[in-house]
Parts: sequence; structure tokens; C-alpha cells
Amino acid sequence: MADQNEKTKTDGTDEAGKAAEAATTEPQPSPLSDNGESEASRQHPWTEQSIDIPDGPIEETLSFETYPADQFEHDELGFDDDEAFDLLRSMLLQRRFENRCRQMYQRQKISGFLHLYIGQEAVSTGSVNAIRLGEDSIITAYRDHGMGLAMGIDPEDGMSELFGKRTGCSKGKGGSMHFFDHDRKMMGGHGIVGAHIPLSTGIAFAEKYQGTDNVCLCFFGDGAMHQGAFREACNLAGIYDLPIVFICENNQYAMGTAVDRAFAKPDLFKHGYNFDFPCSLASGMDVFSVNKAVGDHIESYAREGQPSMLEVRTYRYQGHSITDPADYRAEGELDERQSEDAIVRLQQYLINHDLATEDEIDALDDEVKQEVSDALDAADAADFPDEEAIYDDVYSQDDYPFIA
Amino acid sequence: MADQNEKTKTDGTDEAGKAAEAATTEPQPSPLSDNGESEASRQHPWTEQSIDIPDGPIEETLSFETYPADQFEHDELGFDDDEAFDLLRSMLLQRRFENRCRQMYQRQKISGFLHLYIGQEAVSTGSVNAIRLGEDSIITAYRDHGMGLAMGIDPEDGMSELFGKRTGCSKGKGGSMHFFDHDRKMMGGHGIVGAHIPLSTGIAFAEKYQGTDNVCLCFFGDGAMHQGAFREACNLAGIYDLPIVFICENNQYAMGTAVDRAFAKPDLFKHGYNFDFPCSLASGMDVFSVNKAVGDHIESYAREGQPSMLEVRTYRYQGHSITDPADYRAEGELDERQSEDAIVRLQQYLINHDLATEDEIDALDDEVKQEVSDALDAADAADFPDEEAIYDDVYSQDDYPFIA
Amino acid sequence: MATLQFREALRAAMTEEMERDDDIFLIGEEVAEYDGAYKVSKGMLDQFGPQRVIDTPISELGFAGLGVGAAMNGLRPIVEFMTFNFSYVGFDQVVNNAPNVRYMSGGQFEMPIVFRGPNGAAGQLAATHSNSTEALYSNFPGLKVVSPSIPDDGKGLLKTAIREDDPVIFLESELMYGLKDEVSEEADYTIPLGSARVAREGSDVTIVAHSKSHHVAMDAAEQLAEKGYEAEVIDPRTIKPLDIDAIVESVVKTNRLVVIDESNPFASVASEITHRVQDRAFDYLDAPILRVTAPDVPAPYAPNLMDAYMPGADETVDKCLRVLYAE
Amino acid sequence: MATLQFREALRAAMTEEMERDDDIFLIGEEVAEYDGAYKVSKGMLDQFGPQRVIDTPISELGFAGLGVGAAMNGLRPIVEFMTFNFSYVGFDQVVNNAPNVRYMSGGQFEMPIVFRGPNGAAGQLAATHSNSTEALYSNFPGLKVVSPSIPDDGKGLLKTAIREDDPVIFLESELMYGLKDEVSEEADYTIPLGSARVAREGSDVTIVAHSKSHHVAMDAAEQLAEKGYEAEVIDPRTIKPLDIDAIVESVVKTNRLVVIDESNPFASVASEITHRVQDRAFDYLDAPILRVTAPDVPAPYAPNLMDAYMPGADETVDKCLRVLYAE
Ligand SMILES: Cc1ncc(C[n+]2csc(CCOP(=O)(O)OP(=O)(O)O)c2C)c(N)n1
Ligand SMILES: Cc1ncc(C[n+]2csc(CCOP(=O)(O)OP(=O)(O)O)c2C)c(N)n1
Ligand SMILES: [Mg+2]
Ligand SMILES: [Mg+2]
Repeated sequence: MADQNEKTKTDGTDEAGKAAEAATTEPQPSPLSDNGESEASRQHPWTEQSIDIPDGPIEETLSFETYPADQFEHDELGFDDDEAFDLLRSMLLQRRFENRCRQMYQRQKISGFLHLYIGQEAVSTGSVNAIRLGEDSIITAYRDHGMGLAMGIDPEDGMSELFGKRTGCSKGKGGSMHFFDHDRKMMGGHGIVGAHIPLSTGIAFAEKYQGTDNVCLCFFGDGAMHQGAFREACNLAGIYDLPIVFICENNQYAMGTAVDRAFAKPDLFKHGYNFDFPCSLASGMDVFSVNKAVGDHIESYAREGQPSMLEVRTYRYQGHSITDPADYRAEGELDERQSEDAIVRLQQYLINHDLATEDEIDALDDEVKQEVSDALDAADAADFPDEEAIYDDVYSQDDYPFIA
Repeated sequence: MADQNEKTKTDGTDEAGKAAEAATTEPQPSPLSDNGESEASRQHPWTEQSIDIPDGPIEETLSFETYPADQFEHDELGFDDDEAFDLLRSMLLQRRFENRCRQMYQRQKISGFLHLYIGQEAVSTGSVNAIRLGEDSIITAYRDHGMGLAMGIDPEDGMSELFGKRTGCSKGKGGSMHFFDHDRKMMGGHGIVGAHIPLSTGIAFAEKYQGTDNVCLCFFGDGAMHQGAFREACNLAGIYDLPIVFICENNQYAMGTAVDRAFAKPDLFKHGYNFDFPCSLASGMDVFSVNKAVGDHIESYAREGQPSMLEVRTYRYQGHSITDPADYRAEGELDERQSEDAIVRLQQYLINHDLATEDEIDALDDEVKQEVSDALDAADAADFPDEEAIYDDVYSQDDYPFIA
Repeated sequence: MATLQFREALRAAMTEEMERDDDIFLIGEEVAEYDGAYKVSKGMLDQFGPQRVIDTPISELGFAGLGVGAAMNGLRPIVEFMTFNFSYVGFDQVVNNAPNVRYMSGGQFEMPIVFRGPNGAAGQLAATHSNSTEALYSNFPGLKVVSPSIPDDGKGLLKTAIREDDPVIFLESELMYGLKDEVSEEADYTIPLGSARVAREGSDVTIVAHSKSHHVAMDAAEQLAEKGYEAEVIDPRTIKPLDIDAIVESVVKTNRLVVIDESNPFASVASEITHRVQDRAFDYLDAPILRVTAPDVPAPYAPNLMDAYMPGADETVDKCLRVLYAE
Repeated sequence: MATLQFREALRAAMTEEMERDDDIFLIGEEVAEYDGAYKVSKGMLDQFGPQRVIDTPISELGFAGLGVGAAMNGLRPIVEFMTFNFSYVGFDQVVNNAPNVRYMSGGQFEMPIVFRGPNGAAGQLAATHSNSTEALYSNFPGLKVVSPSIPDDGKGLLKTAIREDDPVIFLESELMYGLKDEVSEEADYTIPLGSARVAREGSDVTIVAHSKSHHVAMDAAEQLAEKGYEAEVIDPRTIKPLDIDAIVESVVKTNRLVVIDESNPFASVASEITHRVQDRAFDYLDAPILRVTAPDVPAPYAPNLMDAYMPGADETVDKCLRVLYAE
């Protein structure tokens, strides 16, 4: 090709040279303006891409790790017997808390949107127990009570938030969709589908910038993966090598839309491929599977310095929100899914491994119910915010004088 | 698991039943409101996904077609000898047109942003010659002169547009970035990176809705693939089976950013994987390779009823826009890329295949240059729009009375 | 006349238009199999089939763009945003593509598209879910913005919006979907854009209010009547084009204006109305134009704060009394 | 004092602040290796290295969100939009996340982030590339919006903006980057947000104008002076918070106000200024408040149309004469 090039008058070579010149002499859009001096400075590497296209098809083989249910034991995951029992406490607390939420909504103590997490508790508990509290962070969407409680938000503060009380974990300003706990690095609770995914890149960026080895777990629903935000965030995480595990809680529906109706490629764990992420698929119905998967992904970052993607397959037992009758399920579907219930599974595990008796489990349940009841009472007794609080926390300055 | 389920009190089954009830009796947010009656009607299929995760890693093998340069002959692609010669005319016209654009910008006849396509002409010409003009449509970004000319926009109308004249292909309202030709189905010319990609889904949707067998070619740069718009559009195309070929013109830079600096996975043709698209990679430095690839993708839609993704690897010889000195290239890079020049390649092909002599090619070049010169004169002679035209075409109604 | 809920009136508009013209289709999240998140499109899938009533993934940018492209290529999309809060992730398509393609192409492309869905606060949904978008969208040339307050206007204006060859932002309200009222059953019932409705006549003060705030205005007018003041209540119905003539005419009569607008105040529709009225009726104004809006803070969750947040009849009455110098 | 281009003044502000505080970083398209699309960040990569001056892919939604997340987790990002037109694809992050996280979390998170870049029309770039965003962003509670007109203000205000613990939208101008003027070299030169600058004193008419329009106002004031009228020219410098006191004070003196705002007019900053001034200074106004804005049409490409599109000194003079009843 080289001599062909020399022969022609149309290859544009000299024009390109002139274009570079042109940049300094070009007409200015206005007398006020110039373009800043241009600079011919740094050495620039060749792009790794060639315009010579290889002959014959390009092949590639992919492999995705899986974490099925009933495969992992508590001790090999590093939980001692008490800790295994505490996993059950965490999951039970979430379920009992939310059962009462529904009731409180009906009694009009809670208002706005209310999205229950019931059925998915293994995901929060399994994940949170794979991170270091106070160092690693999590961020999630609006179905956030379970995650908040697993992260250690006091049920009293959580319930107060739902009641809109000044004692709430977001001072009654956020409600159900916006549980925050700065000190525990629970970064919300976010209502716009997909919009919190980019925030995880910033949270992780800050960790890397500050030289910590903290990671961020970013949870989102199957539906959130439709958003362009997912692509942009993953790519940013990939090029900056940010410490994030992207975790899709695939509960099989986005409102009334079943996952296979809405995705050209419903194998969601595979979507990390476009960012060269290690990807895997875990059962969300076994707290140990989730815990092992998340732990492996965190380790993988420590080893490879690369973000990764995990799909956790789970199921929400309730409608999308409290007002959704969930008529879109197939007949028998809910029963079938509930037969995999993660709490039941863990209870059985504890019994089978002689880590707890049925009586102890019942006692735990009573204890948790009492805790939730107390939280309810406290939330009920607490005050609403002062009317003046409407003007607080808009800006950092107290008594900001400019609010109209 | 089934009997475990029966044993437990914590599985949430009965709660879910009550939730469905709750939807009709729940408190209303305001006396003005209700939620519409809920309906228990249709039969709903099971989702195809299971929460039982398979044991052991999931493997998958991918294969991507390639279209290297110098592999395809004009006659096997269905071009007769004259048509092969006309391909050269089309490509030369684009280059000569744009060479004069640069000059006209320096003379302040053209203003605003000016992005030249020089180097990429095989992509437009190869693609447009794979579609049926007036039926199939194309849409592209702001680097659109070459595509517009290939689609048959008269150089006079193109140049007039750049001069801001009323005779321009967009009446002087759009300028360089916004070449439109409704009747030829040249759907623009769009300036916001990535934002035209979703439009292609609508264009194709309309074809399918109206029962035509027309396809839409959607062109975008490597840089545009960063935008979330790309993901959303591909997924929509995938679930609605829209007649679109997504074509990335990878000219290796988005402004000054080399493709491998900005992508976690710089193999852009592989990004169709997340939507289960057939994907392939073609040389953009050979008009026949592009033509064959685009033709195959169109056929693939006809056969499979599925959108697809094609990466065309090409190179822009000029800076990003007329004011960019393109200092970011590696040393020698431009020369190396230009040694693959598609116009030179086609000229050589025509000579080697006795389809044209050097003299005929020179004559063609003179003819094209003259055509561009005439276009310049016509553009120069044409009038600017009337001042009143600023108020036209804002709304469909003529003399719309409400514009302040 | 039939008595219909607001949602039913809107559905009637869409249904009648879709029966009339095959090029119209409805697309959005949960509009088909779920019958609409707020049941506005209930039954439309059954009537028109999945070719014309189309569920989307959660991709506002994507399907807003799909609508724009389809409108460029001969169809007449109705794009439902589940709420207009979510239009912000698709904002660029709505403000940079829909209103500009006609202009930038020198008039070659029509843009017959309606973006519709609920707008504004709807109870205790907190900051990200309580956006009032009318000020933003009406800032963009090329868009039209409609915001009805009663079912009958909803029907007539939506039918008109669907027939427009320009992009229309059609703003509804979650809290009004259940509102029942008389709705015309006339065969071809359309209401032109840019014509306000004088909902109540009065000579003492003019109250302009759209959407939910219209009902606040009517309440306030009742209270004022008890105090001996007759308020004229004007519902502009369309924000853009704005029937400024009707408002000015009323102010010329009453010499006083209070605007209710539940949006945040800064650069709001209320601000715009003030500008235009003082420009056109400067010599007729006996008092400054006052506005009743949300405070300039994000929407809170707590019930008492949210009550304080929303413009109310009491505040409106107070401001009317102020411009009447009757405090 | 040093004589600096606007871009140099902005760079000085960023550089000084980044030297002072390691938590500050700059991120955006082409800000690092390319030295900035408009060379505002020229040399900053060399000075601060790739950890603190960071190129992004073309992912406005993504990197705006990255900025918000980083601000929630202890850093102080400066996010450059190559132009603010492109902020619309990242709109939701800017308006729904940045200003609301503090509020929705009950004040637990600071949000020290600056979004900056050129705003408004910049020659013949046509409709999608000529957006004036100030009205939109200032509609959102929780945001602050700054829009300087001269290099010295650019430096002082950007330094302040970077030190704020609230999200600031910092609007520059492609057409002003080359503008040279005196700039303070004081060690700690900051200008508080919410304080207007009276650029020219006069007692006959007040002209309020920000950003490029400020220079139009100064031209108009010159022309008016030749005709025997002394205009007071006020540059608000920050749109939100708005120094309404300074404007009202001037109007109390001059009794007349013309606002120049190159945005499209509907629900613009000019509308807001009108509302506030007539509310506060009703009895002092001797004429309606007039505004000089772009017409309510998309920005065209043709040079003659684009000239007509931009607010100019002649139109400003005409409107001043009108409010002076001196036509
Ligand atoms: C951008 C946006 N679009 C639409 C909605 C309304 N919406 C709220 S939740 C939801 C479904 C999300 O599904 P998924 O991500 O799977 O989460 P899940 O509810 O299953 O936990 C929708 C459509 C929203 N909040 N934000
Ligand atoms: C949303 C958006 N962000 C930024 C820009 C500024 N911009 C214009 S072109 C461009 C580079 C695009 O590169 P690519 O898509 O590869 O197309 P190419 O210029 O190489 O043809 C950028 C960043 C824009 N127009 N729109
Ligand atoms: Mg889901
Ligand atoms: Mg490129």
C-alpha cells in the first residue's frame, strides 16, 4: 500500500498538515474570544487498535462462576456458631420489621411509596456480612429497609423515618425510599431507578483517591439495568479500576414487567462482559451463597484491581409497592418461589447442624418481634419535625438567608 | 423444601395474599385521588428464569464475523463496472467537497463547528450503496457531510447549508452538524453525542409498524458508545426486533481521547453481545468490505428479524473539528493510517481490474472538483434567509401567534 | 355529558383518537399489561393490541427518543412517563431533539408527539419524586405545555394535543386521577391550546392557577366570598402557549393578581405570568402581583412538612387580602 | 493585579484551590491530556498529575454522578461539562441527586461539588448547542448558580464556589474565555455568593444583566449616556442566591428597570427578577419592567439570523428609552 500512497494526490496528507496550522489562524467567533494557545507537547502512544481487520471469525470463550444454594457451610465462610445464628436474627428482623410496615401503612402511620423487601433478606444479610462495617460502603435503590437494617440502622430509627418523625434515620425528610446512615456508610436509599449506580463510582473513586482499601457494594434491581446509567457507571468503574462490586438483585420483576419481557439478553450476570468484568451468578435464596459470592468478588478486586458484576437471583414476595396486587405473576409462581425461602432454609440449616433448636429459633423470633414492637412504639411516641425544619438542610449554612 | 415451607410461620405467604386485598382498601393520598380499580385478569406466563442456579461455571463461546480489506470484488457484490466507478465518484466528491470546506471556513464563509469526514468516505459510500434509497433510512452524528452527499444531497444544497443560506439542505437553520433530507430519508445530522441513537429505534419502529421492509442504518462514533443512550437504544431494538443495523464508525478517537483510553472493553464490535446481537467487524478502508458487511447485516435482519451491530474501523485524517490541531496522535500514526486510504485503494482496484485508466480517474477528479466549485459559487450567490425566517419552522402552524 | 374520573377522561381522549387514526400509538412503562401504573390506559391493550399499546423497559431516554424518531418517520406517538420526575433521565430527548428537529431541518420534519404523565408533588414522596416540571419545559421554544385541572379539559385538550403536529408536554396529576366530573361526549370534542378558562367571575381580585392549584384557587375564592370579596379564577389550561390576553383582561378589571403555582418559585411559570402581566397591564395594577408557591426547598417526607410545603387556600386568601389591602 | 484572560483567571482559581486542598480534583471530557476543550485547564495535568486531573469518556450522566458520589464520600469534585448543553444528558444527576441528597438524608451528607463549563450561545452552533441553562438550574432548591461576566469575578467566585459545601453550577462562556482584564492576585481572593456588583452608577434607569449580557449592558449604557441618560448597570454575578436587595435599591433610585438575559424568555431569570422587583418595589416603579432576551425560538445557524437572535445593545437602548418614556 505504501507506494500507492505516494502516487496519489487525494490522500489528504498535506491537508492534515495545514489543518494543524489553521487552528492558530482560524477566524474567531467574536472579538471577545480566542481559543487558547494550542500546544504540541506530550508524547502520545499508538492506540492498540489496528485498522487491519483479521481474517476469519474472531472467537472467544466465556466462563461465569456460579454460587448455587445449599453449597456452602457457615464455618468455611468464617462464621462461628453464634455468628451463624446472628445471620438469622438479621434476616428475621428485616422480615418482622416489614410485616409491621405493611400494617402501619394500612393504619396510615406510613405514607408515600412503600416497597417491601420481604423474600430478599438473604441478599442484604449475606452481603453486609461480607464487608467491614464502617469502612466498606453500600448503596441501593428505594427497596432499602432490609439493607438499612442489615447495615445496623436501629429499627427504631428506621421505623421513625417511615413515620416521618424527627428521630428518623433521615430526620423524617426522606421516608421509605431514602434510608441513609452516614457513619455506617449506608449511602442511601435512592428513588430514581438506576440513578444511584453512578454515585457508586464516586464513592469508590473517593476510596481509591484517599488510598483506602475500602470497597463499595452497589445494589440495583433488574429493572435498573435498563438505564443507560448502568452502562456509563460500569465503564467508568472499569477504566478507573474502581473498588466496586455491581450487584444486581434480580427479583425477576420491575414493577409488573417480568425480566424476560424487557431484556434482549435476560442473562443479567453476563452484562458485565461489555466492561471486561469478572461476572458471576448466585442464588439469593441462601445467605451463604450470597455471602460467598460477595466475598469472592471483593477478593477478586483485591487481587485483580478490577470491578466486577454479580447477579443474585431472588424473589420479592409482595407486590412492587404496597398498592400493587401483583396480578402479573404466573399461577403458582409465588408458592414455588417461597418454597425456597431463605429464612426457612437458614432455620433448617441451623437445626440440621445443631446450631439451634426449634425453641431457640422461636425465642429469637419472639425477641425480634418485640424489638420491632418497641421500635413501633418509639416511632409513634416521637415528634414530627418542627415546621421550621422544612428550611433546614437545604444548604450547608444554618439560617441560610436566601430561601424565598 | 416444600415441607419446610409448610412448617414455617415466616414465609410471608399469607401476607402476600393480604397485600392484594390491601390495594383496594389502602389509604388514599388525598381526597381527590384513588388508584383506579385493580384487575385480576390475564393469564401470565412463568418467567424463563429460575432461582435454582446451576452447579459449576456457565460457559459460552462467541464468534464474530470479520470483513477485512482487499477481500471482496465489485461484481460478486453486484456492482457492474459503471457502478464500481460511481463508488469512486461518490467518495471523491465527499473529499473534494470537504477540502473546500476547510478553505471556506478559513475565509469565514462557514462558521460554527466544522467536523470533516476526510478518511472515512468508504464507510458512507459502502453503506449507502447497500441500501435502497428513498426506502431505507440513515441517521448519523454531526460529522455528516460525507453521509449526506453519499445519500444524494446535492453538493450545492450542502454547501449552501454550510454558508447559512436559505437554499441549504436545512434552509440555513442547521449548519454543518445538521444535514437533513426528508425525502431521501437522511434523518440527520445530530450534534449531541449519542442522542440520535435512540431516534433510530423510532425510525425503525415506524417502518415495522407500517409494515414496510425498510431498514435504518444508525451510525455513531466510538465516543458515542459511552453514552447510556447506546445501551437503552440497543435493548429497545432488541426486544422489539427493530430493523436497525447499529454501525460504529470507530475512527479511534473521540476528540482527543483514543479509544483504548476510554473503554473498559475497547473491542467495540463485541458490545452488541449484551443485546444478543449478531456482531461483526469490518475494515472501513475498503468500500467493498463495508458494503459487504452492511449488506450481510441487512440480510441478517431479513432472515432473523433481529437488529445487529457492526464496527467499522476507520480513521479521520483531520483534527476532530477544524480548530483541533490533533496533537494527540502518535508520531507517524497519521501517515501509517493514510497508507490505507480507501480512495487510493479503490483507484488502484479500478486500474488493476481494467475498470478505469489513470486518465479517466484524473478526469473524474477534475469533474468532481468542478462540481464542488460550482456548488461553492451557487452557495456564495444564494441569499441568506429573510430575517423573518427566524420565526418560521418553530411550530407547524404558519404565523403561529404566540411566539414572544 | 358523562361523569368520568380524570383518568377515564384521558383514556377516552386517547381511545377516541386511536380509533380515528391508526398512526397513533401509546408507549411507556407498564402502560399495556399492567394497564398503566395509575390505570390511565386500562383496557387499551385489550382494545388496540400489543402493536399499538406498548410496554417499555425502564429506559426513559431510550423510549422518549424512540417516540421522537417515530414522529420523524410518520407516526404519532403518545409517550407516557410514569411520572414526569422520570423525564429527567430522558431530558435531553425531550428538550434537545423533540423541539429542535423541525427547526434545524428547516421545517422538513413534523413532530407530532405527546409526552404525558403525572407532574408535581403527589403526597409524601420526598424530593426526587415531587418535581414540578412546567417551568422547565415551557422555557424551551418548540415545545407546547398543557396542564389541565378538570376531567373535561383533560379530554378536550388531550385530543387536541394528539392532533398537534408539534411536541406537546401534557401534564397530569396523580392526585387528580380519581377526580370525577362531567365530561363532554361530543363526537369531536377538542379544546384549542392557548385558551384559558374563566372558572369563576369576580371583580375584586384575579387568581390564576393551573392543575391541582386550580382547586386551591376555587377554595380560596369561596373563602374570599364569605369575606365579601369576589375573586375571578382563571385556569390557563395551557402553559405554553399562554393565554395572556385572558389574564390581562381580567386584571384590567380587578386590578389585582395572585398566581398559585405549586412549583418551586425561582424562574417559575408564576414568575413568567408576573412579567407578562406587569408589562401589559402596568397601569392597571393597584398592588404588586403576589404568588403562592412551594417554598424554595426540596419536597420533604414528613406529613406535617409536606402539608406546609403545598400551596394552600389559606395562604392564597391571605395574599389576596394583601393585594386588596384588606389585611 | 495581573492581566489575565478569563480562562486564565478560572484556571488560577482552580489551581490555587487545588494547591490548598488535596481533596479537590478536576474531572471531565478532555480536561487532562487535551488541556481542556477550551484550554481552561491547560497545564493542570502537568501540575497535579492524572490522579487529580482526570479525563472521562463521553458520559455526562456517569461522571456527574461520579462527582456526586465522591462529594458524598469526602472529596470536593470540580466537574467540567465541555459545554452546559451536554449537561442535559446528565440532567437527572445534577438536579435530582446533587441538590437533594443533603436534604433527603436529614443533613448527613455534605455536597461540595462544582459543575462548571461554558453556557449559552457561542456563535453559529444551532439549536442543540446554544442552550442557556441558568433558568432551569436556578429553579432547583439546593443548587447555587453563579454566572460571572469578567475575569476578576470569575476568579473570586470560582474560588468561593469550590469552597462551598453545597452544589454550585458555575456558568462560563466560550465567547468570553479570551477576554482579558485585571484580576486580583490577593492570596485568598474570594467573592461571596449573593452579592451583586454595581458596574456603573446612574440615576435614570437600572439595567441588570449577567454573563455576556453584562457587556451588552455596558455598551447600551454608553449609548444612553450620549443621549443624556445615566444608566445604572448591575451584574448580579450569582443568579442563585440572587442579590435582590442590590437590584431593589437601584430601582428605588432609578424607578425603571430593564433586564438583559440572553436565554429564551419563558420562565427565565429575567422573569424572576421582574417578579421579585415588582413585589419589593412596586411603588417605586414608574414604568413596566422590560426584558431583552433571545426570541422564543431555537437558535438558528445562518449568521444573519444568529445576529438577530442575540440580545444587543440597540434593543437594550430602545427598551431603556421606552421605560424612560423618551422614545
Ligand atoms: C427513572 C425511573 N423510572 C421509573 C421509575 C418508577 N419505578 C419505580 S421502581 C420501578 C421498577 C424497578 O424495578 P427493579 O429495578 O427491578 O427493582 P425492584 O423494584 O424489583 O426492587 C419503576 C419502574 C423510577 N422510580 N425511576
Ligand atoms: C453529550 C455530548 N457530550 C460532549 C459533546 C462534545 N463532543 C462533540 S464530538 C465529541 C467526540 C465524539 O467522538 P466520536 O463519537 O468518536 O465521533 P467522531 O468525532 O470521532 O466522529 C465530543 C466529546 C457533545 N457534542 N455531546
Ligand atoms: Mg426487580
Ligand atoms: Mg471517533
